[in-house]
Amino acid sequence: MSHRLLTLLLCPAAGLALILLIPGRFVRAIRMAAALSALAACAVTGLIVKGFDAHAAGWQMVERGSWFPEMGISYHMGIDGISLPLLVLTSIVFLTGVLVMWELQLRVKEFFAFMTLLVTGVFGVFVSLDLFFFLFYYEVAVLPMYLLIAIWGSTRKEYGAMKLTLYLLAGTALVVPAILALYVTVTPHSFDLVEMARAGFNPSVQRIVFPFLFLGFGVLAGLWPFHTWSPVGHVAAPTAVSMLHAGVLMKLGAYGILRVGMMLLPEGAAFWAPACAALAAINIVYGAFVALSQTDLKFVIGYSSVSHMGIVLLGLATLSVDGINGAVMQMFSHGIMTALFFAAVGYIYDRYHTRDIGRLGGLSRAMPVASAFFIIAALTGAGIPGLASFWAELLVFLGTLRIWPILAAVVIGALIITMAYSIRVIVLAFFGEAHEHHDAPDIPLFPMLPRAILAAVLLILGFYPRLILDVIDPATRAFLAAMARPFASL
Amino acid sequence: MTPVLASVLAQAIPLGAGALILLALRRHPASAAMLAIVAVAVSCGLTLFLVSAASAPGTAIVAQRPWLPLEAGPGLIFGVLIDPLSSIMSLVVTSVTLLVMIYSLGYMAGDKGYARYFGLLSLFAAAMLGLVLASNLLQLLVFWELVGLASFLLIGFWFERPGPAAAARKAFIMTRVGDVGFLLGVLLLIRALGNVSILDLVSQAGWHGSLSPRFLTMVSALLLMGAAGKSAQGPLFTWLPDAMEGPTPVSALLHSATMVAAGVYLVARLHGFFAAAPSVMHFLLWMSLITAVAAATMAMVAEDIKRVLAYSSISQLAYMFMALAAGSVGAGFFHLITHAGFKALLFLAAGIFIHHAHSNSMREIARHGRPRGRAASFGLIAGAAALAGVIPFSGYFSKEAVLASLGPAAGSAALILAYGGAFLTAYYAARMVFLTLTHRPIASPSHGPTNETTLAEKAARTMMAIPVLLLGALTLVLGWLGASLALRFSPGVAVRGALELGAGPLLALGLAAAGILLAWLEYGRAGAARVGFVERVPALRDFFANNWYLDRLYAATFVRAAQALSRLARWNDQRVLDGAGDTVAAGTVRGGRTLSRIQNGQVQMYLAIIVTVLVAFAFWLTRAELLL
Amino acid sequence: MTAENLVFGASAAVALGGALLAVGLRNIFHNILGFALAMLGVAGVFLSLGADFLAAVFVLVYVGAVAIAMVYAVMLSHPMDEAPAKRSGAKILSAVLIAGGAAGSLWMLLGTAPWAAGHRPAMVTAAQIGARFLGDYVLAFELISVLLLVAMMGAVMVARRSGSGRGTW
Amino acid sequence: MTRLFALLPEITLLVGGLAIFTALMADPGGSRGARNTARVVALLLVVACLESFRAESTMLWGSYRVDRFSQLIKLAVAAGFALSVFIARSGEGQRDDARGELFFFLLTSTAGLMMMASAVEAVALYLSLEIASYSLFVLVPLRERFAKGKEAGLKFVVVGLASSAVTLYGLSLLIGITGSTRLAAIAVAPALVGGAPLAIFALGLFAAGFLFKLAFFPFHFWAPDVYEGSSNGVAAFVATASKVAALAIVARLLVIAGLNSRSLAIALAAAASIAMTLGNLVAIVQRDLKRMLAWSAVAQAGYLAVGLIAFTSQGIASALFYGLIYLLMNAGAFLVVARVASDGSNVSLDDLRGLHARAPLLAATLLLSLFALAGVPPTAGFIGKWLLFRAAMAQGWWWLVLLGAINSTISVYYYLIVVKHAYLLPADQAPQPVRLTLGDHAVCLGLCGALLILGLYPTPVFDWAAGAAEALLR
Amino acid sequence: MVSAQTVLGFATALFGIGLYGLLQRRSLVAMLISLELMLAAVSINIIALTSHTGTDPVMGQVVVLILIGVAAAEAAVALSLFVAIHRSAHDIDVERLSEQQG
Repeated sequence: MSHRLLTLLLCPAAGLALILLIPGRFVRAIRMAAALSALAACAVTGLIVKGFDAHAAGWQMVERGSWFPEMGISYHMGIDGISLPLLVLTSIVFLTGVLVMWELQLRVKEFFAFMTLLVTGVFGVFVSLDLFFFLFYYEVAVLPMYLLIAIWGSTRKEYGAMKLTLYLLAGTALVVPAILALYVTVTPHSFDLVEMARAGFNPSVQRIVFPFLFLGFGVLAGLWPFHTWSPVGHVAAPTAVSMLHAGVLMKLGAYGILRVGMMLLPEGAAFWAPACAALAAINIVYGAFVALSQTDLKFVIGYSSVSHMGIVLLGLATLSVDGINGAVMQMFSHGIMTALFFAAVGYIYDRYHTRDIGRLGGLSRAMPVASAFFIIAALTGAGIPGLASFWAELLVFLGTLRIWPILAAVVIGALIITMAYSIRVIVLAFFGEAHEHHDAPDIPLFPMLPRAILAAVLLILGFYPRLILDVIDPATRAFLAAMARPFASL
Repeated sequence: MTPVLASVLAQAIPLGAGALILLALRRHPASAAMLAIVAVAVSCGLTLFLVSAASAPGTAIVAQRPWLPLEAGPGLIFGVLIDPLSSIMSLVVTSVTLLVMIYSLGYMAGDKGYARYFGLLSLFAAAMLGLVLASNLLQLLVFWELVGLASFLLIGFWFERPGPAAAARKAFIMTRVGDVGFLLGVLLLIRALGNVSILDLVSQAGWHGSLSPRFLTMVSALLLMGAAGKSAQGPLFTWLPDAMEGPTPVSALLHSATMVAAGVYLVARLHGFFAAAPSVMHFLLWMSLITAVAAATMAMVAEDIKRVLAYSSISQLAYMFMALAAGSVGAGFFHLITHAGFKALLFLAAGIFIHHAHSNSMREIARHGRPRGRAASFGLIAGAAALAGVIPFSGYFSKEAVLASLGPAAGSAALILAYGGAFLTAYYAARMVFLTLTHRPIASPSHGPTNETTLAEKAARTMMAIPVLLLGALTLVLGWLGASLALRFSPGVAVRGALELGAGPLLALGLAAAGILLAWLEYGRAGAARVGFVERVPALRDFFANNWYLDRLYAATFVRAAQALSRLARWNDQRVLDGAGDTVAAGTVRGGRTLSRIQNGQVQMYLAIIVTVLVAFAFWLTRAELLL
Repeated sequence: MTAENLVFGASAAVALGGALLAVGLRNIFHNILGFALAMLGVAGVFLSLGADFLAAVFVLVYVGAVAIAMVYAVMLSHPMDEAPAKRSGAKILSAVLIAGGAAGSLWMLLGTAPWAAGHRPAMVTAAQIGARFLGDYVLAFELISVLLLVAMMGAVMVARRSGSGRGTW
Repeated sequence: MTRLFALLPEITLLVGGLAIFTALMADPGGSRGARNTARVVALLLVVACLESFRAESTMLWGSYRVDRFSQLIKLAVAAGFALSVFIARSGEGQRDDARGELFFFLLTSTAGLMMMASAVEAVALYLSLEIASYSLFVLVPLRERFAKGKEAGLKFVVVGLASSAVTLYGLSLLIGITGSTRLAAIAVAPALVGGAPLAIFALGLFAAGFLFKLAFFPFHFWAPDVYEGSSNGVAAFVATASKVAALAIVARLLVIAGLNSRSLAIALAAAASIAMTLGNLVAIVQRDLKRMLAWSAVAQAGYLAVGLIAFTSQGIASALFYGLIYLLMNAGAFLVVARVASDGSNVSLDDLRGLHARAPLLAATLLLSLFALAGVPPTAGFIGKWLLFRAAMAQGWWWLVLLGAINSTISVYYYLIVVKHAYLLPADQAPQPVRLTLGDHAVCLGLCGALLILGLYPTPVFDWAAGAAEALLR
Repeated sequence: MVSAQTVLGFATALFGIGLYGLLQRRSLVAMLISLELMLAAVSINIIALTSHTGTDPVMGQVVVLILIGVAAAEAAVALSLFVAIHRSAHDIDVERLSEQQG
C-alpha cells in the first residue's frame, strides 16, 4: 500500500495545520503555505493519475484498515475512474483558487485555513469508500462555507451564507437517516460502501430509501426546486469560494447520488429514474430561462450552474454508459468552467466593483484578456464544441435520447436558451460601448496564470475528450455492470 | 506526402497560426498578418494537392481514429474524408480565404484589432476545413459550430459598436436554432447506427432498409434544420442581412462564399442519405424556391449595398438547395463554386467602394464617386453580370445547370418561381450596379476624390485590387469548368455542356436581359428617377425592406415568449421557490417565538404542564395496548 | 367497625380537613395551622396502621419543627402587611381539574395494582428500625445526614443577609 | 484494601470536602484559598477516578456498586467538576460573600452525583440526587448583581421539589409493587418484567427527578432560567457534570424497565421529539448566550433520548458516549462565556462581537464547541449524533431519526448566529478586553483537541461507554 | 383492619389536595405546605403498601423515616429561599416573580 490517497488527503490538512501555526501577521508566509499545500496536492494527484490504470478492474490504490469495528466503520479509501477526474478537478481548482486569492488582505490566515479545511473535506469525499467517512468529509466540506461566504463575501453575504448552509444541511438531514437505514438493513451491518454494494438491498427498501438520497444529495447538486441557495450563495461568495463551491462542492452532491444512491440502490435508482430525469430536465430548462433575465454576472453564472448541474443529474438518471460518462465528464468540465467563470468575474469585480451587466459593457476593449477568459467560459457553458462541456453534454443527450427521446428533444431545445443567455451576457457586458469609465488595466501576468490554466484545461479536453473519457468509461461500465447484478439474497 | 497528412496539415497550420496570433502576436499586427497569410497559402497549396490526389471520381480516402467512446460499438470515430467533393470545397475555402486575407491587408489596415482579425480568420479557415474534410457527421457538426463561433466573433469584430454586437448575437442564436435540430438529428442517427460515418450514411451501408422511412424523414428534416440555419434559408434567413455589420471581407468570406454555403455542402455531402427521404427533399425544394424569390424581393428594395449582396446570397444559396433538392448534386455544387467566386468578388469590390465612401449606402457611394483605380468598378460589373446570369460569366453556367436540374418534373409552379427568381436576380443585380456606379456628386465637393496618396494607402489599394482582379478573371473562367467538376463528384450523371443552348437557357437569358433592361430604365439611363417599381408602392416596399416583417414576427412571438418565460421563471424562483425557503425559515423562527411564550415565567403553569404530561403518560400506559 | 377503623376514619378526616384548610384558606398562618392539623391526622393514620414510632416522629418533626419553621419564616418576612392578591377563578378551576385529573388517574392506575394486599399490618418496633438503619439502609442513613447538612448550611447561607460576611457562621 | 481502592474517589471527596471547608474557615471573606484547594481537589478527584477506573466491587449490603459503569460516570462527573471549578475562576458572579462556598457546594453536589452513579438502592439513589440538587438549589440564588438570580432559584427549587415529590410517589409505588428498594430486586419483579402499566408508570415517576436534572421535557422548564440566572461556574456545572450523571441514571432506570416496553418507548419517543423540536425552536429566538445554551440543552436531552429509546446496549453506549462528549462541548461553550464576561455577568450575543480579533483562541473554542453541539464534523459531535441515530435506526425508529436530523439542521441556524457574532460582526465601541491566563489557553486547546480527536478517533472512549453499558446490563 | 384500598384512596386524596395547592397557591410558603402534604401522602402510601402486602414493613418505616428527613431538608431550603426572596424583592408571589421568560 502506497498510501497515496492518504497523502493526498493530508496535503490540504497539513496546509491547514501549517497555516494555523503561522501567526496571522505573516501574511506572505500564510499564502505560501496555502500555495504549497495546493501544489503538493497537485503533485500527489499527478502521482495518482500516473499510477492509475484505467483498464484495471475494481478499486485502485485501496487503503483499508480497522477504525471503529463495533459500529461497522472502517478506514477504507480507494478510487476508480469516476472519482479520479474529480480529484484532478479539485486539485486544479484548489491551486487556482489559492492563486486567485493571492491579493487577499482581510483575515488571510482564517481564509486559507477554512479553505484548506474545505478542500480536505472534498478530497475526503472523493476517496472515501466508507459511508461514515463519506458523510463526515461531506459535512466538513460544507460547513466552512458559511464563514468563507459570510466573512469574505459581498452582496447580502450573511443571508446568502446562511441560506446556503441551511439548505445543504437540510439535504444532509435527509441523507443521514437514509444511510443509517441502509446500514441497519444490510447484513452484516457495515458502512463499507463496497461491502454494502456487494450485499445488496431488498428492492422495496431501495425504492423507499433512494428518494431520500437523491433529494438529499441533490440539494447540494442544485436540484430543482431546492436550488435557490446556489445562485444566492454564489453571488455572495468571494471569488475562490465561488470557484470551489460551484466548481467542486456542487459535484459532491452529484457524486453522492452516483456513489451512494445509484451504487447501493440500483433498483431504487431504476425505479425513480424517470422522476429524477424529469426533475433534472426542469433544472436544465428552468435554470436557462432564469439565467436569461439576470442582471448580475454572478447570478447568470449561478443559474447557469443550476442548468448545467441539471445535465449532470440527467446523465446520472439515464443509468446508461453514455449518460454517466457524460455526467462525470460534465462534472469535471463544469467544475473547471465555473471556476474560470468566477475567476474572471472576480477580477472584473475587483476592478470595477460592480457585476451589473447594465453598468458594465465594452469590457473587451478595456481588458481583452480578462474578458476573453469570461467569454471562453461562457462559450463552454453554451456548449460550443472545442470546449470540454460539449462532449459531456453530447453524451448526456445521447444517453437521454436512447431512453426518453421526447425529454431529450426538450432538453436539447433548451440549448437555444442556453446560447441566448450566454451570448446575451457576452454581448451586453463585454461588447458594446463602455458604459463606465474604464481605465483599469488588463489582467497582469500573475493573476492571469490561474485563469489560463483553467482555460487551457477546457480547450485541451474540448479538443480531445478521450483524455478523460478513457479513464471514466471503463469505470462507468464496471459501475453499471455491478448495478445490473440482481439482488442475490432474496 | 500522403493526402491524409496533407489534409491534417491543411487544417492544423491555420489553426496553429491563428492560435499563435491570438495568444502571442496581438501587439504585432504586421507579423500576425504575414503569418496568417503564409499559413493559409500553405494550406491552399495543400488543398490543391488534395484536389489532385482525389481527382478520380469515386475516390474516397479515409483515415480515422476513435474519438469518443460510446455505450455500444467502437464509439465515434473521427478522421478525414478526402474525396472530390471535400477536396474541391476545401480548395474553394482556402483560396477564397487567401484572397480575402490579401485584400484585408489593405482593407483592415490601421484597425485596432488588426492582429485579432487575422487570427480569427485563420481560425475560421481551420474550422471550415475541418468541416469540409470531416469524415464523421458529428465531427462535421463540431466544426459546424466552430465556424458559427468564428462567424459570431467576426460579425462582432467591431464589438464596441452596438450594431455589430447585436448582429453577432442574433446570428449566433438563430443559427443555434437550426443547429439544435442538426444535433438532435445526429444524435438520433447515432442512437440508431452507433456511429455516423459520412461514407456509411451516403452509401446507405449498414442501415439500408433497417431504418424506417418515418425515422429517415424525421432525421433528414432535423439535419435540414441545421443546413437551413447555417445557410440562412427559409424562416431562419433573417440573421444574414444583419450579419453584414461585420467587416466587408468577412462578409465576403463567411457570409457569402464559404460558411453560409456549409448548409449546401452538408446536403450535398449527405445527398445519398437525403435521397432516402423524398418528402423532405420535396419540402426543401419548395422552401428554397420561396426563399429564392423572397430574398430577391428584399434585395430589390435594399439601399445598403451589402444587404443587397446578402439577400442575393440567400437567394443564390436557395438556388443551390433547389438543385440539390431536385437531385443534382453536380449542379448545386457547381453553383456553390461559381457563387463563391463571384459573390466574393462582389463583396470585395463593394468593399473598395465602402472603404472609399465610408458608407454602405449605394446612393451615398454614388455621391462619393469612384475610388481610384478601375478594379472596383470592373469587379462589381463582372460580379453582377455573373449574378445576373449573363453569358459568359460563371453564374450563367451554374444557374443554368440549376434551372435545368429542376426539369419538367418539378411542375410548372416551381419552374415559374425559379425563373421568376432569375429575372428578379438580374433586376436587382443591375439595380445595384446602376445605383452604385452612376456618379451623382453631392453638393459640397469636400468628399470628392481625394488627392492625398500616401505610400501606405497606395499599397493598401493595390492589396485590395489584386484579389478583385483575380476573382474577376475567375468569373470568366470558372463557368467552363462546370462539366468536369460535376463529373468528379457525381460520376455517371450526364452533365450538359456549357453552351448547349435550349429553351431553358434561352428563357433564362431572356429573363436576365429583361431584368437588366428594367433596371436600366429605372436606374441606369440618364434622367432616371432612380426609384424602382416596387419602391413606388410603400406598403410593398416596407414589406420587402423589413424582411417580410419576419424579424418583427419573431420579436413578437419567440423572443417575447422567451423573455416572458424567463421573467416568469425568475419571478417564480425569487418569489415562489426562494420565497418558500425563506418562508419555511421565517416560519421556523416564528414557531420558536410562539413556543417561547410557553416559557412565560409562571412556575405554576410549568408544574401544570408537567402534571398534565404525566397524566397523559398514565393514560397512554393503560390504554396503549388498545391502541398499539 | 374495629378500633383501628375508627382511628383511621377519624384521623383521615382530620388529615383531609386539615389539608383542605392548609391549601384553601387565604391567610398563611391559618394555612400553617391547617397543615399542622393535617400532619396530626396523618400521624393518626400511621397509628392505625401499626406504625407507632413513625407517628411519634412524624408529629415531632412536622408539627414540632417544620410548621414552627414556617411560622418563623413567615414572621421574618411580614407577608401579613399586604392584602392577599385576588384569586383567579380560571387558575383555581384549572388547578382543580389538573389535580383532580391527576388524583383520578392515579386512582385508576392503582386499581390495576399487581400487588397482593390483605396482610394484617404487623407491629414494628423502633429497635427493628434501628437495626435496619445500621444494616442494609446504612448508605441511605449516611446520605440523609449529608443531605441535612447540606440543606442546613445552604439554608443559612441563602437566608443570610448579603454583605454580612462569613463571620456570621 | 481493594475495597478501599475502589472507593478512592469517594475518599478523595471526603478529604477534599474537609480541605475546602478548612480553607473556607481559614480565610473568611476570601475565595482564593477555597478556589485553589478546589482546583487541587478536582485534579486529585480526576486522578482518583482514573486510578479506580477498573475497580469492581459491591458493598454495603449490596446497595453500593462500583463497576465500569459507575466509574466512567464518576470520571465524567469529576471532569465536569474540574472544568466547572476552572470555569468559575474565583467565583465571579457569585454573591461576594458566597464565592468560596461556591466551591464547597459544587463539591457536595459532585459527591451526590458520584453517589448516584454507584447507588443501586432506590432510596440511596434518591438521596444522592437530592444532595446533588440541594447544593445547586443553594448556589443558584446566590447570584450577584443579577436580579433574576433569586427568581431562577425559585424556579429551580419549585420545579425541583415538585419533581422530587413525583419521584417519591413513584418510589412508593415501586416499593408497593416490588416489595424492595434494591434496583436489582426491582428489575426482576414479575410486575415489571411483565410490563404492567402501573409498574412502568411507577418507574417513570421515579425517573422524574433524574429527568429533571437532565432537563428533559416536560421537566425542562427550570433550565433556561437557571442557566441564565446562575453564575457562570454554577451554570457550567449544571450543564456538564449533572447532565451526565442524570443521563446515566435514566439509562439505568430504562434498563430496569426491561428494555422491551413498546408503550414506554413510544412515550419516550414522543417526549424526545417534543424536546428536540421545542428546544431548538425556542433557542433560535434567544439573545442571551447561556439561555440559548439551556434551550439547546433541552434539545440535546432529546437527542440523548433518541439513543436511549433504542433500548439496546449499543443505544445506551451511544447515549453515554454522547453524554461524555456533550460534557466537553458544553464545557467549551461555558468556558468562553465565563471568559468573555470576566466580571461574571451574563453574555449576550452582542458581547461576542469581534471575538475573533479580541481572543482568537476563545473564538475558535466557541466555534468548535458549537459545531460539536450542532453535530458537525470534524468535531466529536458528529460521530456522537451519528451513533445515537444509528442506534435508534437499528430499532426501526426512522421517523425519530429523521426528525432528529431535521432538528440538527435547525440547530445549526442558531449556532451559526452565535458564530456570526463571534466571527463576523465587528465589535461596537471599545469592547472589554479579554485576558486569558496560561491555564485558559491550555484548557481551551485541550478541549478543542479533545473534540477534534474524539471526532476522528472515538474508538477508545466509545469502548469505555460500551463497557459501561455492558456493566449496566449485566 | 383498614383495607389497603381505603388507605391508598386517602393518600391519593391527600396527594391531590397537595397538588391542587401547589398549582394554585401563590405564596411560596403555601406551596411548600402543599409539597409537604404530597410527601405525607407518599409516606402513607409506603406504609400502607409495605404493611398490607406483608413484604417488609420495617423497610417501609425506615424509608418513611428517611422521607421525613427529606421533608425537613426541603422545608429548610425552601424557607431560606423564601426569606431571601422576600428580602430582595419584598414579594413572595410566584406569579409576580416571572421576569424570566422566553
